[in-house]
Amino acid sequence: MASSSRQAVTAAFRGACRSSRGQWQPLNQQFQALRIQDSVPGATRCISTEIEQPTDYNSIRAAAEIDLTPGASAVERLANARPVPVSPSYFTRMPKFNDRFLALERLARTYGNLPRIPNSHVQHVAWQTLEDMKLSLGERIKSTEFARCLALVKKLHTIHPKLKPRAVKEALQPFKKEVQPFKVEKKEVGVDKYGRAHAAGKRKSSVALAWLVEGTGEVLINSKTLPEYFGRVHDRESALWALHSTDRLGKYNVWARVSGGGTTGQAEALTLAIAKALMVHEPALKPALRRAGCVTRDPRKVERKKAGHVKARKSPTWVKR
Amino acid sequence: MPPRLNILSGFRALSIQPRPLAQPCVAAQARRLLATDTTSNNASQIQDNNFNGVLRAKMEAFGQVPQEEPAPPAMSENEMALKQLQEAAYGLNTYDPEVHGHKFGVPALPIAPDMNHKRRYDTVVEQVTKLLMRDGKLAKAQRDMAMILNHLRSSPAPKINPAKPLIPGSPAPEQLPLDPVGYLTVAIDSVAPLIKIRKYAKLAGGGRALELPAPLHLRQRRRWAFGWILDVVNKKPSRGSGRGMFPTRVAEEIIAVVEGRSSVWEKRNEIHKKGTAVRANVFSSRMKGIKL
Amino acid sequence: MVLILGVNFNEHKLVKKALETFYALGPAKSERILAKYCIHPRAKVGTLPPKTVTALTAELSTMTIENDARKIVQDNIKRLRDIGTYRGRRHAMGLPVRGQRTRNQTETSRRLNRVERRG
Amino acid sequence: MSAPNSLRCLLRPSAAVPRQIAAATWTPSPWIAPFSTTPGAGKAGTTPKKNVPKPKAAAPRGVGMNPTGKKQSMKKFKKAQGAKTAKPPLPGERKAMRKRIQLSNNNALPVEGLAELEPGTMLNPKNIGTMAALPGAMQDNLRSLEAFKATQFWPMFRQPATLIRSETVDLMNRMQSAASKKETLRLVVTGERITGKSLLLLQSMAYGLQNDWVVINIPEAQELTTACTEYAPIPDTDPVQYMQNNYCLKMIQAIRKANASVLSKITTAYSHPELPQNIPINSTLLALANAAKEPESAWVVFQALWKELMRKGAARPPVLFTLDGLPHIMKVSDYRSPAFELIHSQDLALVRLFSDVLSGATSLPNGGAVLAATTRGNAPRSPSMDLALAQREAEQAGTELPKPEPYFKGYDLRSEEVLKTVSVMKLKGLSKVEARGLMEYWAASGIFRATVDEKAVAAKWALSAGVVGEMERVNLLTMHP
Repeated sequence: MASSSRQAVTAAFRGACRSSRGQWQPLNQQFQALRIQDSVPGATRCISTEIEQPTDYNSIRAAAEIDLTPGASAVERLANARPVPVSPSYFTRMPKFNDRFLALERLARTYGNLPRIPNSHVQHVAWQTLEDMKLSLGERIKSTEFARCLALVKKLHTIHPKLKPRAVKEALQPFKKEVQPFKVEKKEVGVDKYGRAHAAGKRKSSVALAWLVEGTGEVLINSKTLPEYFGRVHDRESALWALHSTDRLGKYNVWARVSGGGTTGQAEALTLAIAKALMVHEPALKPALRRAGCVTRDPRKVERKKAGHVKARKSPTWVKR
Repeated sequence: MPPRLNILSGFRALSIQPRPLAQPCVAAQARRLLATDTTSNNASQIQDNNFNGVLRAKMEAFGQVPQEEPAPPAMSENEMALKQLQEAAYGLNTYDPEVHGHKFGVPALPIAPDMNHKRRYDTVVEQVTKLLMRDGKLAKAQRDMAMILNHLRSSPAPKINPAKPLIPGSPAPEQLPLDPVGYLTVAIDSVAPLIKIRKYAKLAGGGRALELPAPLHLRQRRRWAFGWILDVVNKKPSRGSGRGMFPTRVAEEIIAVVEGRSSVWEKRNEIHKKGTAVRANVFSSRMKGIKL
Repeated sequence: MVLILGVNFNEHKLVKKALETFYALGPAKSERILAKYCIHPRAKVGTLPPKTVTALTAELSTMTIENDARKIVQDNIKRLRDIGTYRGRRHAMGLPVRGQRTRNQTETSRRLNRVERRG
Repeated sequence: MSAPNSLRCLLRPSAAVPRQIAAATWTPSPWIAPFSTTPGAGKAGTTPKKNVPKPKAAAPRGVGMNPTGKKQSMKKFKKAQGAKTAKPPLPGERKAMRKRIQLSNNNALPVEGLAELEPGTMLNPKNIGTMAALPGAMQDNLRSLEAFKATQFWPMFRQPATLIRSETVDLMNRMQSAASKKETLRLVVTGERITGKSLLLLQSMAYGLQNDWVVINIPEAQELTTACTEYAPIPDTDPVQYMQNNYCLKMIQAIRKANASVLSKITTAYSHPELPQNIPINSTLLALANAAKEPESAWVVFQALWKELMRKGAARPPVLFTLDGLPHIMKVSDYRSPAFELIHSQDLALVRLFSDVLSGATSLPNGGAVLAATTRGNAPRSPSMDLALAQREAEQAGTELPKPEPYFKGYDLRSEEVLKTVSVMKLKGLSKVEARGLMEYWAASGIFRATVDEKAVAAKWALSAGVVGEMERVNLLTMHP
C-alpha cells in the first residue's frame, strides 16, 4: 500500500526514483534535475548559483523521502511539497553543459597550479566535437562556449599525469570520444619460436612482408629466388641492402611476399621490410641501418590527377585567341 | 643452427678470466666470447630447444646438415642474472643495446658513405648515368653505363696527346683501363669547361644581350662536358647493330677525349676563349645595379 | 641481275618479294611457289641456281598473272557496265562501288575505278 | 692583349712536358704566373716542340659554329643528323660486328699460376672450384666449332678460362667411361637461364678435342629449323627427308678445322663412288672432308664422313656430337614441303641424324657422347620436351612421373620419342666453393677489386643465388667495379 502510494507520488512529479527502501539511487535522464523538497518551515529556497552539491553527478541524489508516516496527514504533506531543480542551471538553455562547464571551472581554480607537462608529451586524446556533444547531451550548445570549455579541458589534461587528481580525470572523461584512435597499442615484436622475425615494408604502391631467419643467405620472394624475381641487379641489391650494409648477407635467410607496384617499388619495399625484421633480431643495428637509408619509409607517391588538368599538373594547351 | 664462420666461435669453450675493462666496445666483444649461445639475447628470446629442433629439421630438408656444434645449454635465469652482475662489475650497462642487441658485431659508425643505398654508386658514374637516361629508362641507362665501363676496361691504354693535356693529377695512361671509373672521371674532368657564358638580355645595346663569363661548379662542369660528348656520340654512326652499340660509341668517344682526338676539346677552348673576351663586360657601366 | 619472266631483279632482293611484284601474285601464292621449289622464305634472288630460275619462269608463265589477270578484271567491269548495273556505273564514274560515303576520302576509287581499269 | 693572356689561366700544363725542362727554360714571363698553367697551347715557346703536334686551328667557323654560341646548347633531343660523309656499312658488316667474339684483352692482368687445361684436368674432382685456361690451339678449334658465344664475358680477360664445377667433373667422367666402354652417352643439359649450359657443352668439346675425339657441334639449332638456310628434298627417301647443303658445308668445314689432327690420322675404309672427286681407300678422313667444296656435294660428303666415323673397329676415335638449343628441334620447323605442309624438324636430315643418336636409335660403335643443351633465352615453347625432360628427371630421382595434360593438344609425339631414354643433367647454382674460385680468378684478373673473403663471396652469392651467369652480371656488368 505504502509503496503503491509512493509510486503514485513520484509518478505525479514525474520523478525517477525507483529505489527500494534504504537505498539511494542516482537519478538520471532529464528528470533528475528535479528534487522534491519538503516544505519544512524554515527551509530556504536555493537560489545561489553555487550549489553545495559536489560536481559528481553520480552523487546527485533525490531529496529525502517524503515521510508518509500515519502521524502526519499525507495529503497535507503532499500539498506542501514542490519540485525544486537540483542545479540552478536548470533555468538556462543548456543546463547539463553548463553544469559540466562550471564543474570544470571549479576544478581549474582548485588544481590549475599543478605542474604541467609540455604539449609534445601529452598523450593524444580525441576530444568530443561540438556535434558529438550536442547529440549526446541533447542541448543546443553554443560553439563559442564549447570552445572555451574545450580549452579548459585541454588545459586540465596537461596536468602531469602522476599528479592529476582523480576528480580531474573523472571530469574529463565525458569529454573524450568513445573510440580513441590514438590509443592503438603497439604490437609486441619479437622473434617467434621458430626463430623468425616478421616485418612489413612499403614503398610507392608496393607492400612487402618479410620473414627473416638465421641461415645461409638464401632468399625466396614470392617463392622465386632473388635473380628469378628481380631481373635487374640494382633491384636485388636494393632488396637486400639492409643485410648488405651491415655485412649480414649469408647469415640470414629471407622469405618474403611482395605485391603491388613495379620492380623498384617492390625492391625498396623489401628493403624496409627486411631492415625492420633485422632490427627485431638485432636492435643494435638501428643506427647503422638508419645511415644506410633502410629505416625510413619513403613517403613519396604518385601525385593524383586533378580535374581540369591533363595530368597532375599539366594544363591542357590553351591559347588566348 | 647454421655453421658459424666466425673465428670467435672457436673460443667459446675457453674460460675467460674476468678483468676490469675500460671501454664498452671491448666489453661488447668480451660479452660475445662469454656467450655460449649466440642466438640468445634480451631482445630476441629464442633459446628454447624447440627452435633448434625445427631449424635443424628444415636444414635437413634443404640437404645441408651443418657441422655438429655442441648443443648450447639453455641459460637459466640465474645464470643470466649472474652474467649481468658480472657485466655490472665491469662497469657496463647490462641493458645497453650496444652490448646485447646484436649477434655478429655492430658495424663501425659512421658506415662507409657508399653504404647508403641512395648513394651506392660513384658520384660521376651516377651523374653520367642520369645524363645517359632517356624517357626515364634508368635501368637501360645503368646497363649502358656498365657496358661503357667494360668497354673502357677492355680497350687498349690511351696514347695521350701532349697538346691536349689531361687534368693534373690523373694517373698514368697505362693505369687507366684498370680503373674504368677513374678513366671516365679523368676524361670528363679534362674537357669540363671552367666557365659558361651568361647573357643579360638587351643590356649590350641595340637589343643585343650582354655576355658575361660565369663560373661553374664541379657538377655543372661535368654536365656540360658530358653533354658535349653526347652531342658528338649522337651524330656518329654506329659500326654494328644491337643494343651494345650506343655504349660502344660513348666509350669510344671517351677514349677519343683522353687521346685528344675528340672535337669536344675545341668546344672547351671556344668557350674559354670567349669567356676571356667577354670578361671586359664585367665592369661595364651597363651592369650597374645588377647583381651578379 | 637475275631475269625472271622477263623482269630483271637485283640479286639482293628476296625471292618472295620479287615474286610479289607480279600483278595477281600475292603473299599466299608466292609462299606456295617457294614451297613448291623448296626455296626458303629468306632466300635472295642471287642465290637461286639457274635451274630454279628457269623453273620459276616456267611456273609463272603458266599462271594467270599480269596482263591476263588484268584482262579478267577489266572484263568483269565491262560486263557490269554493259548490263547497265549500278556497280558498272559507279566504276565508270570513278566513284566507290560498294556503298561507301563519298563526302571525302575517295582517293582510291578515283585512282582505280574506271571501265578500262589498269591497276 | 689581355684576352689571350688570361686565356692561359684556363689552360693546363702539358702532361707530356717533363717538369725539369719546364723549369730549365723558365723565364719570368708575365704569363707564367704561379697559377698559370701553360705551355699546353704550344704558343709559349718554352716547350721543346719536337714531338708536340701542332694544335689545331681555331674551331672551324661557319660549320654550325656561329659566334652567338649556339653550339653551347646541350639540347637533349636533337634531331639525329646522321652520318652524311661516312659510307654506309656493307651488307653483313653490322651483323659481323655484333657477332664478333674477342677472346683476349691485353689490359687485364695475367693471372699468376693459372693452370692450363690438360686432358685429365676436368676428370679430377680435386680441381672442382678452380679455373683452367684454354690452351691457344684449342681456342682456335673451339672458335671454329663456334663454341664461344658473343654474349659471354670473354673480352674481359687476358685469356679464356673456364671454371671446373662439380657438374663438369661428373660429365667428363661419364664421357670418359662411355668412351672406354665403347658406349654412347646420351644426355640433355637443362637448367634455368644462364646457369652455364652452353659453357658445359664448351667444356665437353674441350675435353673431346684434348682426348682425340672427333667433335661435331651444332652451335645454334635454330639455324637449322627457322627456315633461314637452303633446303632440298633428298631423293629416294620415304618419308621425304631434306638436306641443308649450305649449313652442311659450313659444318664440314668446322669439323675439318677443329679435328684436323685426329682426322689426318684416320684412313678411309670404304670407297665412296658417289663423291664428286675420287677418294681412294686408305686416304685420310681429312682428305675426305676436304672433298666438300661446293654446297651441292656437302651432304654426300658428310654422309661419307659419318659412315667412316661410324665404322666399327680399331683406330676409330670416339665421337662427340653436341647441339645447343634443343627446343628448336623438338617442334615443327618453319620449312614447307612442296605440298605446302610444314616439315617436322625430325624430317630435316641433319636434325634426324642428331636425334637418332640422341634417342639411341643409332649408337656410336666406337663410343662417344651426344649432348644437347636446352636454351631459355630465345626458345620456342616445346611442351613435349618439357614434359619428357621432367619425366626423365623424375625417373632419375625415383619420384612419381609427371603426367601429360589430358586436354592439351600441343604435344609432339615424335619429340617425346626422341627423349624417351636420355639422361638429364640439370644445372643449378654454384656452390660457395666454386663461387669463390670464380671470384678469386676475377680478382686476380684485376676486375673484382675488393678482397675476396667469405663475406664478399656470401654477398655476391646471395645476389645471384649462385647462378653462374648471374654471378657474372653482378660482378662483371656493374656500375661499381
